[in-house]
Amino acid sequence: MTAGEQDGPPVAGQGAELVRGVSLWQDAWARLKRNRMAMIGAANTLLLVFLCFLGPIAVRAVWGYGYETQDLAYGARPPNAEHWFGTDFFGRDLLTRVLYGGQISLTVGLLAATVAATVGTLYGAVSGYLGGRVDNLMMRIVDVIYALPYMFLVIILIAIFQATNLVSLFVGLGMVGWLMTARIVRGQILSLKEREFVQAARSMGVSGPTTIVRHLIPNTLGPIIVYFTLTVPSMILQEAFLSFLGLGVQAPRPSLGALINDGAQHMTVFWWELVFPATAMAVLLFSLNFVGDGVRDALDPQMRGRG
Amino acid sequence: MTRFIVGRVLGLIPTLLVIVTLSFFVIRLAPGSPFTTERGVPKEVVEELQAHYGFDRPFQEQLFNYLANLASGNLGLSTKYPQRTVNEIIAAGFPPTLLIGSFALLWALLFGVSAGIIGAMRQNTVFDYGAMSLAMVGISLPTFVLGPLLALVFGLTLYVLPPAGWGAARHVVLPAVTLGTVYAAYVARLTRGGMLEVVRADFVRTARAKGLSEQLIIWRHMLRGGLLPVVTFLGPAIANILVGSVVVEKIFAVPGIGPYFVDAAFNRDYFLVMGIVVVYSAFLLVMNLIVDVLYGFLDPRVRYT
Amino acid sequence: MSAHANTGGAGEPLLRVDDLAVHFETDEGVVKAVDGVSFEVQRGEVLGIVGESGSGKSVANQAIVGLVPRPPGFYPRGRIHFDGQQVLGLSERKLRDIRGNRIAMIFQDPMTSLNPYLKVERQLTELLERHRNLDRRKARTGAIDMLVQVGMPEAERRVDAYPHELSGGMRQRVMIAMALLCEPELLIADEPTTALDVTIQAQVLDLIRDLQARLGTSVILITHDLGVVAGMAHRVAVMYAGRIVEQADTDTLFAAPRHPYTGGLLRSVPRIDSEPGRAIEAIKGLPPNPAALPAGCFFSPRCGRASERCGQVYPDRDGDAGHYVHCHHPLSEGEP
Amino acid sequence: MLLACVEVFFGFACERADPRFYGTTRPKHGADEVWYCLVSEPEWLDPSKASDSASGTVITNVFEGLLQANPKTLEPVPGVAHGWEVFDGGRRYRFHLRDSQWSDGVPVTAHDFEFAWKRLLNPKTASRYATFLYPVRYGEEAHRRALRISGLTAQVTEAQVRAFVGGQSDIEKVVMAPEQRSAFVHLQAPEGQTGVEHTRGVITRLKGRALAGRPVRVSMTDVSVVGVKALSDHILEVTLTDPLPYFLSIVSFYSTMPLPRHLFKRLEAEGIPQPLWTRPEHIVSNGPYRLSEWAFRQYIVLEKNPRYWDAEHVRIRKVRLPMVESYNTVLNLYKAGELDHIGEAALPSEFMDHLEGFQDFRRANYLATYFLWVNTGAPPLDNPLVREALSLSIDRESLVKYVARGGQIPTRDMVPGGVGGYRSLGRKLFDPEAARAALTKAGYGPGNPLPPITYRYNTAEAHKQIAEAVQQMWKEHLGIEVGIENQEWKVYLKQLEAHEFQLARLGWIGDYADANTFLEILRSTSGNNHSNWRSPTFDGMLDRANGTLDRAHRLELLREAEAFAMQHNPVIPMYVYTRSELIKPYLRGAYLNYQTRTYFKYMWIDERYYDGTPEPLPDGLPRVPKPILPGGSGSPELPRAPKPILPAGSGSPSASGPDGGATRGPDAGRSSLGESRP
Repeated sequence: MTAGEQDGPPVAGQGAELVRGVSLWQDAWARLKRNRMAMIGAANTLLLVFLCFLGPIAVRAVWGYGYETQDLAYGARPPNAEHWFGTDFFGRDLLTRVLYGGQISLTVGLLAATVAATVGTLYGAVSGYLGGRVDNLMMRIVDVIYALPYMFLVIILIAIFQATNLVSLFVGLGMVGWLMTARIVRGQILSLKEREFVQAARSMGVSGPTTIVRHLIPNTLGPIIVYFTLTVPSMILQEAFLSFLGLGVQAPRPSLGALINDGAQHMTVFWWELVFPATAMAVLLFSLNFVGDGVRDALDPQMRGRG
Repeated sequence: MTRFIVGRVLGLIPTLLVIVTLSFFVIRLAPGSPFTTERGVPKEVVEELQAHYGFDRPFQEQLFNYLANLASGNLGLSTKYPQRTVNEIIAAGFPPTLLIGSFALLWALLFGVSAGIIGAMRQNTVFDYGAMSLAMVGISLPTFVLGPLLALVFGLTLYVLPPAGWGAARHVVLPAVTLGTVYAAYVARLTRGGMLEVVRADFVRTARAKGLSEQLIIWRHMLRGGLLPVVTFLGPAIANILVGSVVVEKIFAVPGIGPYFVDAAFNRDYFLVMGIVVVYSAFLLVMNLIVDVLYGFLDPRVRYT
Repeated sequence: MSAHANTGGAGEPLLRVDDLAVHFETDEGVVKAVDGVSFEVQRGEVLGIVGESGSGKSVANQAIVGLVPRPPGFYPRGRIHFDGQQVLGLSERKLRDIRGNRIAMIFQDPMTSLNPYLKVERQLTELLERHRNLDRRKARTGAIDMLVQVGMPEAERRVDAYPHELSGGMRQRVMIAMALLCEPELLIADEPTTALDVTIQAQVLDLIRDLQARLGTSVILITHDLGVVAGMAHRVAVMYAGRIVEQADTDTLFAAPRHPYTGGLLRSVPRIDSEPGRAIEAIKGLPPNPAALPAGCFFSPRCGRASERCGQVYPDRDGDAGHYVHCHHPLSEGEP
Repeated sequence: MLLACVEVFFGFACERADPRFYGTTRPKHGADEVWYCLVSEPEWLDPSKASDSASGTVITNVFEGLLQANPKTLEPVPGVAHGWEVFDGGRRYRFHLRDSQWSDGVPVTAHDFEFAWKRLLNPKTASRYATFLYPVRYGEEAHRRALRISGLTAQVTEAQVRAFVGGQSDIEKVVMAPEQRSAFVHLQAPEGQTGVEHTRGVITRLKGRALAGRPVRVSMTDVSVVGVKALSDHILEVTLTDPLPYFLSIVSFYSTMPLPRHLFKRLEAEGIPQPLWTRPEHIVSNGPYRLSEWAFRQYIVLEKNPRYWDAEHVRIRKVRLPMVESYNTVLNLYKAGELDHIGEAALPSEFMDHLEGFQDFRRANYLATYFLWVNTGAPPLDNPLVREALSLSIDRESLVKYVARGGQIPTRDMVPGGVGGYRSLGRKLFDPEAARAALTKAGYGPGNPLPPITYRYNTAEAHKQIAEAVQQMWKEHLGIEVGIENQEWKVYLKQLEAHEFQLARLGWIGDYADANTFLEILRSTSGNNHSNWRSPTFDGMLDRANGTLDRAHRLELLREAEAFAMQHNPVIPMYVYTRSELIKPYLRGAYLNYQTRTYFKYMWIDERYYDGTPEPLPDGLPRVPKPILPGGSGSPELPRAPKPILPAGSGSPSASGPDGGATRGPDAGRSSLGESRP
């Protein structure tokens, strides 16, 4: 932020915007590109995605073992030339496990956030579009779910699905995480639907669902994307939290959360089991959070600095 | 204002009713019974227990009985701790959780708000970057890493605080700090953001033009507006602190309500689960109400309708 | 305070700004928001400063009381003398004794310039508490008195209102009351009417004029609207892209503008006495990007009279202190 | 100091700790106190109702039964009963009670026992351990509320009874009781009806009908018929249906401890709900300690009971029992000196290598087997060869060495060796060749891969590790892919009961030191048998063994039964559990045994072991009471009794008894310090 706002000296953008007629998205992109931390975060995220998704494959191809390959007699060794991050209790290579865990965590984070965003967007859009009593009822439902202890919901969901696999995990997380998105989208839609272009579409006989999908949702995309990018890291943390309670991703698959939890339990005896996954998690969350902050600043200058 | 509060409190009742009915239904959906153990229990014993708790009745009747009991403040009997009523269990568990939660929140606010103000006032300086990096670390560090680390350092290496346990004031410190740090980080970011928004507001310029001291400007003119995002965050934060206490209470052996969130559901301790849902939801709804009132108190533009 | 008031136009001016420059450090380089501005305000005088938004007029005036945020702002050169005292570079503590006390400001948008979280009373009394050492009770009485003076209806009741409970006009009255509460020697009114309805604009201007006449306060009236200046100011300075391009007493300026920009501004004001059918002309083009000012005369890209020289050399000052202009091709009298 | 502490930031001890021990070596309390960790909040402190280990620990120290267990060997030794007689070939026991008092001064009598045992068997009590007293005559009938037909003549036959009831209900079994002129009929309730409802219905329908031409009375069996009776304040007589070799072990178990009848009466008179009787403000007990504080889910404090008959030998006056569930926290508390003794908490395998190095670490075998239930009901596991292949291809030695790491004993047998003198089968542990051969023989191989199998475990770190390792071994040795899946506990149990699994882990903890407790669960009628393997042959072998009085012969028969069952591999055993404990060097007299039975009354704090002591000394044998033959004074209505016959299940007569005082530990020379009491 420069001194350019209010009635101070004009900032380049103000005048330039009018001349070039830059669209919201191009402008946001330009703003994002200028945000150094966000760009570092994005580069870092890409690097991590690359490492986490290709690393385990490469390790298997070159050394012939995977995240699950045990060598019981070679259990729990500190970092050495052969195993850079050391091995865990079963003699599994910790580096491979951290990479694979990162892959799982990223997947869970992205998919859960996608579930949350999709459900939330549709729910919020329908509620906001229909308005009136239906809206009132639908928002009451959100309030009710919001007041329920979310742990309890996740546990029951997982128990009902009778399995703690990846799918039920991100469905469980996503189903609980959609509330905020629904509220935000509804608010946006409520104000948007009175605008001329929506009224015009309506008067031309465009159906409700089409109006929502073609006209309303694209115009709320900004806040949805902002919230989505901020949800991804929080979902990764939630998964870690569930792992602590033994409800996370199941062995032998590791998630970063599960690895950290194991590491925290054994930190007095096998320090490397905590240090490496925790660092990986911190770097991943750092990167994602910086990207999230950057996207928010770029897309929604009014929200700048929040959260 | 009073009418607003009374209205909102009355509005809580139907919400709570829906929550109770819904959870009553949902918990019964989960497979398994409270009376199964790895050691086979004679059928007769299970039948006797079912009758004792009224689980042999039709579902609607059970729900009705539960609601009737609830209206008179009776939360029923625990199946896991059969000598205790749910009321007793919650009465025993809620104070420690509340204590730790309050101190965690206090820590979060004290640390977060100070760090946020420093960050905003010294924007883009070493202080700002330092405070915000610290906040980022706080956000990225799961409590189940921080907790054992703190226990290791203060409990087992320096021997200055007990690594776990409950009963004395010194037992509160580590759990509260562990639990509060994440929120301190969020609060710091929110405060900084809120203050930054306010710091360039016209009315702050006005205050400067009045020749007021910087402290007075921060205290009287900026803090209220700058803290509004924090107040908005308080509702979800309180909810999360309550749930987050599961981890901290396990690590530090605090006899709070936290572990029940998980254990009671696992044990299919129906009435205990229900009791926790009811108390938690009611508490949360009331806290949200208080936050709303607080928000209105801080921002006079908000109307109570 | 009355000792300072209304000592006429002669002698040492109340405020003298010499070659003031205010620059900002930004991502895109140094922005010269104000670059070499000089003007004076005599006691009891009303000086109008006119310019488009972004011309540096507000920044220049905020510099007088040290309200320019530093960083990113800084002062590469210039002097500001207030009542004979150099205020540029004065310590923050000393500046605070002047602000709100001897120099007061009224800002453009009373909606945002009043603290929405505080009652009117608190926002007024804090001034008296700060500069007059009054206790809260006395301060309250003083605040109500001042509100009555600025024509606030039901001042006793309104003093306990929050800003959002007041109308736009009332809010600006509160702003004015706030500014005059400590009977300042200099009042800087920065676009005091821009955000108001037309009818209320007139009321507020009348109020400022009345109070100025009654209290003898010197006023700097900053506006983009020459119409506002017309009935109020004794003298007018026109700013463009951080510099004063023309300065003259009001009547002269209106009658015989010499800078093409001034001329353009005048033509863009609807006038009751304008010939029917004559279109209001807007100045074509946009103000320059202050981070990348054009070479030569900053106005040359938009100027119909610009020659090759205008794009190369910034014009020197032409004329005396009574009426001067920076232009290679000034308008002659009577030219449109 | 600070520097030193920073130096050991990741180390394990600060300067003040003796590196040979895990954490502090000086108690944070007085020399007459013990801080011991309870893993969880006790569910019940009511001996009739408790079933969890935390409750067991408290009850064992707060109450005392007819017999108690030797803390080291767990053999039954005298408790409230100072002696006992056996009649009718092991079908009738007469216990002679010593003069002792409840903590409120009221004498403990045989009536208190009769009351307690009948309460345990009362179905209204809903005790999980009621089955322990099923061997007592008509105990099962009373508890299961069998239909009782009384007023029968001696000539009435079982067939007539069956005919009488048969039209009204399916019959599970009939027990004739000629001495009661009764017959007990176990009915089978139809689907959707509880047993009580059904029995009630049958009673109404049978009312007034005649059996064999004579009117009979039909009712629901209650506890009044049960074969336990107080002959006087000092004599309790117990009649068993059949001789039971391990009956005295049952009598030393907490479920059979006496209850303060007088307190129950008083509470009823005062209108206080009966379940509250174990609260500190009400409870009356007869053990070495009494409950003084009970902070829900925080801690329990026990204080010495001055009215305990052997109070003069109880040295620890106060026992503090904090409840801590997370093992990391337990270890931390122990290290910081907030606990003196970790007994029940399962120490994690990852820490074993580390902990084993400390001198305050101890380990004992535990009466429990870790095994997999095999659902033999569905392919491919219905094929015994496949089961054999799976069982033989687990490298149990490695599993124990690298995964479980607690020094567990690898086994492929169900019954741990040495239990009550039992000689284990000693089946070959690991033979990948034979395993592959079996699989090939079963028709599976590269051409015909095994259909998918899932190994299920309940959500827990330790089980996950075992499952992962076994999964890997099967892949390596058999080349098969077995899926592993976890399930939270309640769902898991439900699926076990419903046979909705293929392979599922379980640990079975023996209730008493006899092979029967492990073989019982393989019976075709056992509710604990989760495989689909049901063999009447096996049931018959077990019955025959248990009907045999000769100890050696009985054990041999049991062994044959186990061999028969294990041939079919309805279970895949992995290892016998061990229990690892940490005990501060200054805490003495804490004995390791093969159950989690902890007696505080034998413990004491030895100040000479504070702060870096010389070699810690092993604990000697505890001094336990000897049985005294009932004398003329104690039982006026009885003739002088014969020498007590001690049944086989609890060890030989010479081993069961009075060796405490006679046997000296290695520290025999230091009489003031050692185990033997002054």
